Amino acid sequence: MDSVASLRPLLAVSLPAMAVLLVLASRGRPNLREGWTFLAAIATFLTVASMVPGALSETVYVTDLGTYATGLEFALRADPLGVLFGTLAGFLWIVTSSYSVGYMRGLNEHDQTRYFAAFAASIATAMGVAFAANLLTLFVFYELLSVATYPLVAHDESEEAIWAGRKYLIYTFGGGVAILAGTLIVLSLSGTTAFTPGGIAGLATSDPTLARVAFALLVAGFGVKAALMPFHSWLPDAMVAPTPVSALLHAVAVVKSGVFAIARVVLDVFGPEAVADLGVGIPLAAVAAVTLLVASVIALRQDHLKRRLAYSTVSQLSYIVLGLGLFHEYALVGALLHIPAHAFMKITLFFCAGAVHVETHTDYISEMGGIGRRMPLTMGAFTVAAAGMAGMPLLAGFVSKWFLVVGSVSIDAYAFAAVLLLSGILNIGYYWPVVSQAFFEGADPDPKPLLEYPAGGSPRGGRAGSEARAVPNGGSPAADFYAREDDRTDAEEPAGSHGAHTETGDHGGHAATDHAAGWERRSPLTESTWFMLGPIVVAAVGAVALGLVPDRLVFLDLIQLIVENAMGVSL
Amino acid sequence: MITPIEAGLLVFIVATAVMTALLRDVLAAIIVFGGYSLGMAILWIVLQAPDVGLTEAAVGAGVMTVLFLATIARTTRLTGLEATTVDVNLPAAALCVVFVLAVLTTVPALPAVGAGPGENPAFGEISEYYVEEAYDDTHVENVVTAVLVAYRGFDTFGEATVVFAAGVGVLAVLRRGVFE
Amino acid sequence: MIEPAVGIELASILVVVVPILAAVIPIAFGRLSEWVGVGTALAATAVQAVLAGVLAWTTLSDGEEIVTEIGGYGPSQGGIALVVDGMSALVVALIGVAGLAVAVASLDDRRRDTFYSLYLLLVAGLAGVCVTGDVFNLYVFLEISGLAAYALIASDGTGRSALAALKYLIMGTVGASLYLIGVGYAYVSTGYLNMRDLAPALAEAGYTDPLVLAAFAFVAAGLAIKIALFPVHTWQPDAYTTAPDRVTALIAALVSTTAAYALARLSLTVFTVEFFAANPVVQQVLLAVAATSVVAGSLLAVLQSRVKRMLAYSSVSQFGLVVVGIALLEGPALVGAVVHLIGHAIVKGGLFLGVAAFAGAYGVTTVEEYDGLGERAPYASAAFAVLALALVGVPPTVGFVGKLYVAIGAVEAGAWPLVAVIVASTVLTLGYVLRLLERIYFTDPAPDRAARAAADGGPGGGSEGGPVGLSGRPVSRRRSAGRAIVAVTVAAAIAAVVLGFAGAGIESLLEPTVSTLLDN
Amino acid sequence: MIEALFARYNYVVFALLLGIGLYIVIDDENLVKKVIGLNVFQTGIFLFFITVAVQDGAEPAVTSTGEGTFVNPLPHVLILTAIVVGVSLTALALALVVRIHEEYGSIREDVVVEVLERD
Repeated sequence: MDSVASLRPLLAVSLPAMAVLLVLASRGRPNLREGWTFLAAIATFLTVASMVPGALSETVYVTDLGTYATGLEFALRADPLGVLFGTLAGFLWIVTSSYSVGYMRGLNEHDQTRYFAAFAASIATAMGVAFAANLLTLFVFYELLSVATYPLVAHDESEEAIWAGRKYLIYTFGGGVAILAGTLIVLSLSGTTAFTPGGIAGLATSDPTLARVAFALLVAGFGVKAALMPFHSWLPDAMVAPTPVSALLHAVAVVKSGVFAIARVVLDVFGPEAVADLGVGIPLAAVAAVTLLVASVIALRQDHLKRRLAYSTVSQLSYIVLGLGLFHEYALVGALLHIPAHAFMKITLFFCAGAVHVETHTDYISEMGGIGRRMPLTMGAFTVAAAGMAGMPLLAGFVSKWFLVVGSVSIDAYAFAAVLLLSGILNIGYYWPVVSQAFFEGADPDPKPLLEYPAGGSPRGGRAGSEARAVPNGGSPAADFYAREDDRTDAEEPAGSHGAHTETGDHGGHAATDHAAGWERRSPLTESTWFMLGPIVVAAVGAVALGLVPDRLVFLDLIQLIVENAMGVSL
Repeated sequence: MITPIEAGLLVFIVATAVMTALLRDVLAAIIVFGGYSLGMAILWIVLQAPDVGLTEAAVGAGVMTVLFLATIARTTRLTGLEATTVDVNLPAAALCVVFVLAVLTTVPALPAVGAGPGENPAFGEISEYYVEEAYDDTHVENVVTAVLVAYRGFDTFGEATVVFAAGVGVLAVLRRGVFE
Repeated sequence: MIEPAVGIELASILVVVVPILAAVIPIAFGRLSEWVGVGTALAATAVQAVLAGVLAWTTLSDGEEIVTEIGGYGPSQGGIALVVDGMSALVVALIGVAGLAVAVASLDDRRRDTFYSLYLLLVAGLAGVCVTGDVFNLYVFLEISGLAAYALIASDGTGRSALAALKYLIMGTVGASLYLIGVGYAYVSTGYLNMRDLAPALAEAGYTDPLVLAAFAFVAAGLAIKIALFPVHTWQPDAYTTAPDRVTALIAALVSTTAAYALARLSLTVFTVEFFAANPVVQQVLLAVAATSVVAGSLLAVLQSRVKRMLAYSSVSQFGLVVVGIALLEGPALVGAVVHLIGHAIVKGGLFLGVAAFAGAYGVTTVEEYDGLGERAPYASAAFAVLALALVGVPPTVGFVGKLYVAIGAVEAGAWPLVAVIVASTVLTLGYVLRLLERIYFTDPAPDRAARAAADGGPGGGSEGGPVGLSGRPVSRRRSAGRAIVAVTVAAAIAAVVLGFAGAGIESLLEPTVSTLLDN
Repeated sequence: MIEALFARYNYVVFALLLGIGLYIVIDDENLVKKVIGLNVFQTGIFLFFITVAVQDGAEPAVTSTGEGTFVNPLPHVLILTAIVVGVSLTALALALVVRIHEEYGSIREDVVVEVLERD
């Protein structure tokens, strides 16, 4: 591996950071503001992408920012693993930016400047997490990521959102405490925290008890963001955030940064071999396996679509952690491949959920009977992504799960293979009702009890409250402006749900009246704004492509390289 | 060894201190405290510290008592002296007794009263230097004065600053301008 | 030593004497113009800051101590020497800069002449504590700064502040007196008052000698009161809460800081590492008290509803961390203690200035009243938020660096329970800081939530702080904080972030000082 | 032990004065009495220093030659400074008491606190 001094890793972090300032500076001019976001997103992605060829040819770009403290450098380093995560986050930021515009304007949300600024800040810190060259730098960005995402979680400013934000910060900062302690132990054991493929020399030969404690602290700390049980409960609560946040951050950047950091700990701090020798890999995999199953079962019982997706995230992240705990190259490939695979699939699912929310103010699965008619493209994409989640062949989830199963069978860990298969069934169990509601049920005002419901059916009356929070304000100058902005889609739109909430001020019982009449049928081209449909299509196509031609996308090559470096084998 | 006059003064001092603590009436306590300060001043002189004794008499017994009386005059109606005592707060007293006992444990390690050089490290090279060189260095016979103004002049500058600070502080607290 | 005294040695005297002499000016000439007091305060603190900067630059760049013999009488002649090393230089520089900064922030808050005199006496006394090399002289400066602080706290004339000041005066005097007893014990067992002479003489007297132990116990107990460690912190919340807002900023930034510096100086220069090696119990007690402070201060802070009180209790906790760093007697931990001393001063001073700005502009003092400040005062709120995060120790702010170094020291000492307390202090601090941030940014000031959504919501409307954004709100809320105080608060926030990257730099600057302190 | 204490009688009184002073400071509700207690505490310390300076058969250090047996001048100097510091503190403390009285009409802490809590 050649190290080349380059400013590119720093650029990848500072571009979105600059976007924060530009976004703040252009508050009050929404189009300029969103322009900066797009510009920064594209520039960031290009910067990261420019490092891909280097990463594939074993060139590591390093930005050295000086020493933080003795033995603790402050440095950025674009190695294959970092580039993998950075490319993913960078690409999906572009997609999500577009989606955000559609979503935030569609709902006429308050404090949009703060939203876009915090979003850019989150990406900046996620890039920092991706390119951190050592545990301390990783910790610094990890903590900043917590801070940057907090305003997004609490964005709604409702009691519920503030509680979710509080819980989120306390959970992640609590995790930060464990990470700092673990980092200090690693430092005292080996004198450095710099990431080294195959593990930091000296750590494997040091006091095994302390090394195990350090591993446990680090994994527990990062496990908070990775939503490993029992540290997962912030994630479903954080779903109170706007959907683009859930999509990018709670499916890609934030939770993945936890998983990614665990990957760092396994691959570049301890090394897979030391993890196996210390006997901590299997317990880690076991925790992941339990999380995986329990979260899937809980997901079955969630009626709120975003919460169901959140528990699905908890479950799917554990696939990755499980693979990291198994000492086998295929398991590692599967784990790492599941990072982009899950990212594309889950972001599609969240985009769809958000689009449904914007267009119809429907959040609960039990209220979505026949919604496929209203939003055919959206729900179609949802179906594809859900199928991928369950591990249907030809879709992204299949490839990564296949590697994971092969990996666990290869080391005779049949129990884990069984868990993986069982979870596939559970995936079907919790996604099928959504698909079936969307396409095979009518908008029955008295919906049938769903599979996961407590006997007696849906407590429909109690749901009225959910519409209350989505009160956009019609009649304001802002709304007029919005209407002009979007008239290429809105012009053809018959006086329906979308028009209603931009042009009239009356939204009480909005969703309920629509339900009663049944969903109107829309063509894929008019079901929503292309600010949202575009991202949905792109993400869904990505999810399919990852399953169809995994070799053609850069991710698999990078992952093979990472695993070869870490395991010292050639695949 | 302890002289009768010293012993008498020490008993007087402790007795007046206890009375000060126990007297409920502030005016009475101030008057007893004035006596206490005067006793202290005499004790300093007996202990061969005339400079301190004079200062204590002027500042401790004099200025301080005046300050206390002036405060009382501004804040309480004078209704004549009362000799009632405060109720002793046992927990607080116990705490203080513990503190005294803790301090007493260090006392046997201190040099005996009156121990000279050799037994009392305080009579080290510095005090020797003062006594021997002060006149040559400063042409002041009173070594205490020499130390005060020359060797430790910075302390004395600090002391002046303390007085200044207190004066400004009093003006500030009582919300008086300097020339108002 | 007289010949080169015109050089850098003079600076260590002037850093104390200039503000003292300047303190006379407002009293003497205050009548001439209303600008005399402010002008003198600004000029004298500026001069002090420059002198302190020169001192810091000199000591830190060549690693040498600056020894100044006052009046030409050296320590061997029973004179008083001023000694400036890297640690004292940094704290003096902090005093100079913070003194100037708070003076600038108080420009719009005109006060009596006595106020400016006391202000200068306070910074002079604190600087004296830092530069002196004589344990009794330190007592004198401790009392100067104490007197000035007591009077400043009561300087706005409210009954509450007078009561708090008296309480502080009584406890502070007991603290200083205990320190004086400690000096007495050290003197009676050695015959010296000069710090450099005391160190070997105390070693000769024997570190386990009851008098030496008693000396340390009294000194440490006295300074613990001045630092406001738990459980002798009780004067501090009242004093901080009732003092005029900007005075609180100055006192919170500097007074406990200087006392903690004095504790470090006495512990390391006078009693030395060997004293603790001979008496491990002393070190353990010190660490235990400090660690208790960390936890207890945070827990008490969470319970407070007044912001100033909350931040006051937070200081109890933060100084616990500083004392942990001192008492660990490890290189990185001591660096951490110094960094945290300075970092905390900047952060807490800035936070109290933020509190002052908010209180001045909107009359808000409780956590509940901070609702929606983020929108009303975007710049001050942003600075406040950054400083609050620095207090938590979020990287890469200075709060994190100090904590990190102390934690590294604790790891090197193998003191795992302390490591746990130090790293956990993040979450403890978050407990109260988060309440503020939620109020400032995620709670609406007025019930008219819909109106605000219109103002900032969709495209076209969005402008925090713009004319549209303010519509529909009572006019009285349009008042904004003074420009100077907001500027200083923002500067503190920037400093807290910039210094966060300076950890390694400070460490290498302090390296010679720290190795001297820990090796002798 | 008793004998050792007896030979150090001044230091025993020093300890007692510290205790008495502390008791007044802690316990007495009268703010003026508290300040008096503070002074008792401080004079106890003065006694310590002055006793350190004592030497049997010595006289005050007034000399031009250094010949003879003298008490130690240094503690005297320190205590001269300390006395002035003490009176300065007392003056400020009493000013504060006057201020508190102006505001709350009492110099008793319990009464003042009651008034404060009533607000």
